[in-house]
Amino acid sequence: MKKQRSPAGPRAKALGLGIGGIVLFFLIWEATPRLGLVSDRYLPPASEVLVRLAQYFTEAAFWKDVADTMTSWALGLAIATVAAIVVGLIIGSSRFLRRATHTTIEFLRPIPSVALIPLAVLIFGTSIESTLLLVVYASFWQVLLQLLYGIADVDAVANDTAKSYGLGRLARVRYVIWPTALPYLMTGLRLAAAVALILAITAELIIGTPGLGKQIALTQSGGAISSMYALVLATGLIGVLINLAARIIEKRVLSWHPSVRGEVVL
Amino acid sequence: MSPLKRVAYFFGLPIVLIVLWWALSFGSTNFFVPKPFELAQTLWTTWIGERFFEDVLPSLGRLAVGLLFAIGLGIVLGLLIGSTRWLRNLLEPMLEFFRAIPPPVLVPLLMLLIGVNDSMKVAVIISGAIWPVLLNTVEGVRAVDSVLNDSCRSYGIRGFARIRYFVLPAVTPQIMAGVRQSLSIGLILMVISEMFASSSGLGFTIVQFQRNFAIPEMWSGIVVLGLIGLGLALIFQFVERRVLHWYHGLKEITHDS
Amino acid sequence: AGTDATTPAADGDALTPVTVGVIPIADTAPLYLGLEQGFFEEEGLKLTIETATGGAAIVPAVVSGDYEFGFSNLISLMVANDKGLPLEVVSPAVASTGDVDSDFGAVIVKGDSPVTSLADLDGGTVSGNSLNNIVDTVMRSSIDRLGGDSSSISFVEIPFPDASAAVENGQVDAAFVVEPFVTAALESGQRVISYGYADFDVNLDVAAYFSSAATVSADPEMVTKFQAAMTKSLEYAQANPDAVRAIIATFTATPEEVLAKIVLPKFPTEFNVDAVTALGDAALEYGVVETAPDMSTFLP
Amino acid sequence: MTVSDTTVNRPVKTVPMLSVRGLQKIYKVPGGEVEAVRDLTFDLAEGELVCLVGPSGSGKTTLLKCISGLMEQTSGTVELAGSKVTGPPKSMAVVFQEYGRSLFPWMTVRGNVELPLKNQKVPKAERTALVDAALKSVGLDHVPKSYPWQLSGGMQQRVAIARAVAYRPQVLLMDEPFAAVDAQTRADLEDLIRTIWKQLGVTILFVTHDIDESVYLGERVIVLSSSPTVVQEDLKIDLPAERDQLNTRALPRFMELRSHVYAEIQRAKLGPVTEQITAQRKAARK
Amino acid sequence: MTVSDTTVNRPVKTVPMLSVRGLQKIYKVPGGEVEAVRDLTFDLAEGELVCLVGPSGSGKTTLLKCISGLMEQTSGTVELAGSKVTGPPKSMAVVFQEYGRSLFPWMTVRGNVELPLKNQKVPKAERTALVDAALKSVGLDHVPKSYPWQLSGGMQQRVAIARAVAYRPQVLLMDEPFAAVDAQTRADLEDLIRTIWKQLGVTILFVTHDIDESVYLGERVIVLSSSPTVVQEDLKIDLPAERDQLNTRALPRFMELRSHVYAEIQRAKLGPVTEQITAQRKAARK
Ligand SMILES: Nc1ncnc2c1ncn2[C@@H]1O[C@H](COP(=O)(O)OP(=O)(O)OP(=O)(O)O)[C@@H](O)[C@H]1O
Ligand SMILES: Nc1ncnc2c1ncn2[C@@H]1O[C@H](COP(=O)(O)OP(=O)(O)OP(=O)(O)O)[C@@H](O)[C@H]1O
Ligand SMILES: O=[N+]([O-])[O-]
Ligand SMILES: [Mg+2]
Ligand SMILES: [Mg+2]
Repeated sequence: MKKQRSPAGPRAKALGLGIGGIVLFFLIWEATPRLGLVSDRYLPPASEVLVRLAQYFTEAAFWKDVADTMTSWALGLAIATVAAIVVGLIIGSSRFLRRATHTTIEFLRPIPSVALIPLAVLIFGTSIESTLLLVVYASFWQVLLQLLYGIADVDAVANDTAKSYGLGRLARVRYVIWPTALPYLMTGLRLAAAVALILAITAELIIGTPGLGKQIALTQSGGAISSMYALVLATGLIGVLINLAARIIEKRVLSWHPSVRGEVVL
Repeated sequence: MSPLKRVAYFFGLPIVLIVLWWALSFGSTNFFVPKPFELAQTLWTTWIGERFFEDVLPSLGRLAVGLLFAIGLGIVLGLLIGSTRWLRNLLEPMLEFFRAIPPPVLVPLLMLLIGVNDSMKVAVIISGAIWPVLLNTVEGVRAVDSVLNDSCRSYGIRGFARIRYFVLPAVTPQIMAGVRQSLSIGLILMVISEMFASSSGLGFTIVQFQRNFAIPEMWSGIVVLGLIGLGLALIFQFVERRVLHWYHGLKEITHDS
Repeated sequence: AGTDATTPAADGDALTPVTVGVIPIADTAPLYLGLEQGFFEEEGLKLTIETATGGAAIVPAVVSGDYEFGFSNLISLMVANDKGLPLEVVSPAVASTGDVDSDFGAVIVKGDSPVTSLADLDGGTVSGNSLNNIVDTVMRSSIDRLGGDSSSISFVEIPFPDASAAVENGQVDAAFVVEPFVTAALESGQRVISYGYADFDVNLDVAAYFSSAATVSADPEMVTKFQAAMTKSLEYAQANPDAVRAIIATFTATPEEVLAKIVLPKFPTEFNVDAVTALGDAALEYGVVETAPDMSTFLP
Repeated sequence: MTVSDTTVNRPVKTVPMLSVRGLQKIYKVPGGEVEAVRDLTFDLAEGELVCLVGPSGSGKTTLLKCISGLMEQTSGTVELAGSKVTGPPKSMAVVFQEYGRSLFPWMTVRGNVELPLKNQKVPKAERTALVDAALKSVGLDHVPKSYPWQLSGGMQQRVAIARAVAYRPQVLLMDEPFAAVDAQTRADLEDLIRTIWKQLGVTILFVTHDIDESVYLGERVIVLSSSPTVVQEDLKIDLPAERDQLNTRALPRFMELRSHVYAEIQRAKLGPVTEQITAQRKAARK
Repeated sequence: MTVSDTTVNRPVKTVPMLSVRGLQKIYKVPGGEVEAVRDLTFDLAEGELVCLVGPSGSGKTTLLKCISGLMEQTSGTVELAGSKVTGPPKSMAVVFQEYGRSLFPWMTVRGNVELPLKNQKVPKAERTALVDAALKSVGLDHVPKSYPWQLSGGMQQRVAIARAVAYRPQVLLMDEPFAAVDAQTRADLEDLIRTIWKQLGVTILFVTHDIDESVYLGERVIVLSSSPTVVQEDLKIDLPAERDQLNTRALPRFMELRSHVYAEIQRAKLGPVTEQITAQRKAARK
């Protein structure tokens, strides 16, 4: 960030564009019911929903719901990520394990978390553990798979270098494999973060544990349509914020990576 | 690898797990907990026959269409967004917004906008399966090798040729990681799309079984999902081997540990 | 209200904790009222209400003993019974109003639809919130009774909140909805062609409270207490519609102005055995169950 | 502006093919700046073959990237045949120092060499002929179907050279193109470059570390100072146009020139002559 | 087995530090095989400094990878101090030809050099001293906090050299380690290698394309034939132990040796002498 840059720095410009994109989206949304493309009884105009959302922002109960949802999200994502990293590094650094686990992983991955709800409730009751099980199950695979691809991307010369200097398996994981896989992992984390949020809300919605999901279910069954869209909007906003946080982390941990270095520009 | 070894790798761990499961569920009388033998039987009686053609095949058809669109759109949008910074800045917040919306609340909206039909279900599949491809493509494009990029520029390789000969192949390893994720997510969303506004399909049937306490049948449906996932993974592996043979050659020289 | 000389000492230690899993809709208002009015404490129960969107979470929780009781529609309970799931019906919950011209569940059509009766739906598409369940069973039965052919109709699943839109967009010809969506549909100019439950039987029991066989045999006394408290609650609710409307506002998100207009169901204290038997027969006829439930064991 | 008496300052009558004026490049790095190139000014006439030598890290690669329009300079201008370079010009080819990373690993050797021609829509038959000739000239006609990662370092580098040669550019920039090949191959490739240069009249800017090579190949040798970089010397190589590995290298004049360049490089490395040169230049401008 | 009269066949009394016997390496490629190395046999005594030269693609890198245990040979054995090499030995360091890819882009220059020491649990203070000294010796003490991709090619290569030097291995394998540095730096680094060699008694196998360099540096020069590769010549360099850039290179014996190596390489490139050599060897065995 040197002075020579234009007064509106690139970061400000990026932010401006991002906000522009969102404004555009709201305009389209506003127009859709207003122009009668869809009845406003089923899709209220954006302005109405935004007003409702602003109202929510002043309610303590709403923030309690947000906190509940974010707790399941954060816990679930953390467990899934740690588990996936441990499993991924173990499987990824052994050809035998990679081959032996392939069938099982591919069989388990497409099983929808939602289908596991009865089992989860049976085992854990309707406590937070049930929600966590669903969140963890769904987001675990995203991180694991990305990590496995990341590990496969290790540069042969870099790996040889490490080996020739006597770096053992663990040291290679720490100093070579991990940094190489990190960009893939970050993508996995961003994928998993959204899936975890989706599952936290879906689980609340179906199991009925407190949180945004339960409120969405209530507003749906209560016919409070603008409230429902306001909550959906809140969910989307949380997604945007999570991504923002992920980008900031990425900037820090991947400062050396071409995608962040930004050498390649069009 | 010898065919025998291949078979051993393929079935080894699953067999171990099934035996373990059998042992653990041996004494159980719980209604909701499936048992391997019972399940295998149910699998056969439930899914072989009419139901295969009326529920499974149409679902697979929608899945195939959805996945093709998700992958195609994901790659095209990913290439565009990844290589154009202003476009990325413009769209990223919006895309992240949609990515965070749970399908169960997205479905009613799609129903409203598209209608109660196959297109809606395909749209649900696309709405979830596109993200891994899109994100991986965007990140891959952002990380292309700078020297290769310079080579292209200095030889005047631009526009479509640049995409075709440089960006796309360079990003393919990462796209493949995304596609592999998309396959299973697409399958999950196929189920979710059939939970609403539906009257047939694999997902619909599984949910029906669940609601009607046909628990072994429900588990057998989940096994079918797993098997389809496995099938997709095998097809995928076959394609990946061909598309990425250069990459495996490049990387596996020393990966034999 | 409702304190009674025989009330056991209201000291917390003596109370037996019970958890009931319900769907947060108007139908379960008596339970909330009973809690508010202290009917459960009077019986020595410390009531906790847990909510879920459907049976997917409630039934396993009751089976595992996590919840003592649950709320479910009667067809689901018949299906469970049919499948050998060890559930027992313990108390009525909600029933049709007894008025064929005003009920809490209705089949709606578009304002300008030529359809005026269930019998006109032949060959059309009709939605219900869940197929092979109570909603389509009563509709099929009424259609066939009125001379239509229910087998010519394709039923699709659309959740109640989204059904009115599907009707309006012409995606379905008719939809079964419950309150508050009946009121909302009428206000938006849609028409009711049948009050589905009442049309089947004016006094049809729609849902019930249930427990697991294990819970019932382990603590029959607690079940009896729950039944007694439920009876008080249902009676109270039936007698105080304004209190019902007021309490619904506390556990649903239905806007107050809508709540003032919705049709409330009936909260019976006894099952209408004839209606339930008819429902069981209909379930058998339309293949929802393989054997009709035996009322002497199915109902408490 | 002259530093030594052998330095030339040839009056350029026509528009020079390549003209670099006051070029400066500052890299922005977190927590500071690196001035890689301070102030470079020189011209290449059409059809000239100029070698560029300079200490490691003196900014030769940086300079080439700016000339080829791949990187924006901080100040100064680069002109190609009279018009400003803002992006990579079509008529220019670059052989990169990081040859390993400049080849497409998903394409065969042939595919790599053919790609720029295909992109230029050169007809199939002509393309095949050009590619075959280029591969043969670098001694790689036996591996057209191999992938770059199946080749040795020197072979990879030769593929990159073949690609540039087959492209037939007007201006050819080469960044230490022979660093990874053996002495004999190097000699052959040097002669190849001179042959192509004479036959096609291409303008060549050739970065090398090998002093003998710079003298043997070039018509001029530009010596860069160490970073931050200025032109330390611009030396005319007054050797006969017909050169050969044995006789030319044995000429006394060759020895003189190589000693001179060697001394200059040593001087460049030892201390920053920058201030001194800048002062001189300033004085000259006044 | 001797090809020329200057070739030596020194009787090795003690167990050699490095012993390569009948090494063959065949790469499997889709649709065939590439025999990169056919049959290599030679020894390095403890503390020897041997240079390896050979045409581009003759299998030098392949050989080094087999010796360092990074790649399995197809047949033959490699022994280090009498025991078979099956994986990378701890006491060996390698400087790779692809220096750019052998540096970790996520670590600073200092981090890269320090990593192997850290991994060996060298105490902090000693480590710092070793790293500082190594960076200073390659002339990079001013950029410890830079990342490899912020450095010029030659600087990157010197980081890789510094890493090997700081590691203080018993055996050092270097694959064209000076390919990307300028003449002056190259001379300095050559002297650095000889100094380290003498001070630490390390055994060095040094691959180079520069014939002068091989003669100047080595106590022996092994010339490889072109692929499929055998040892074409094993030449003792009988120059004085104390060498310096000006005087040693001016010695008539130096000139003789370099001409000899040059001729050998040319011969290696021209035709496969393989058959001839194999025949000789077979005869010698009988
Ligand atoms: N991306 C970058 N960021 C920061 N500094 C850089 C970058 N690229 C190069 N430099 C610095 O610029 C200077 C010149 O680098 P350049 O690569 O142009 O040198 P060079 O003359 O090509 O050297 P060599 O002969 O070793 O290849 C060096 O000091 C280097 O550290
Ligand atoms: N991974 C590989 N797959 C197939 N062939 C290979 C592979 N690596 C090297 N080769 C072949 O083996 C031969 C020797 O390669 P190597 O890299 O060892 O040569 P080199 O002597 O180091 O050459 P240079 O001096 O050019 O670096 C070459 O013909 C090359 O094409
Ligand atoms: O796993 N999911 O149900 O999305
Ligand atoms: Mg350079
Ligand atoms: Mg090599």
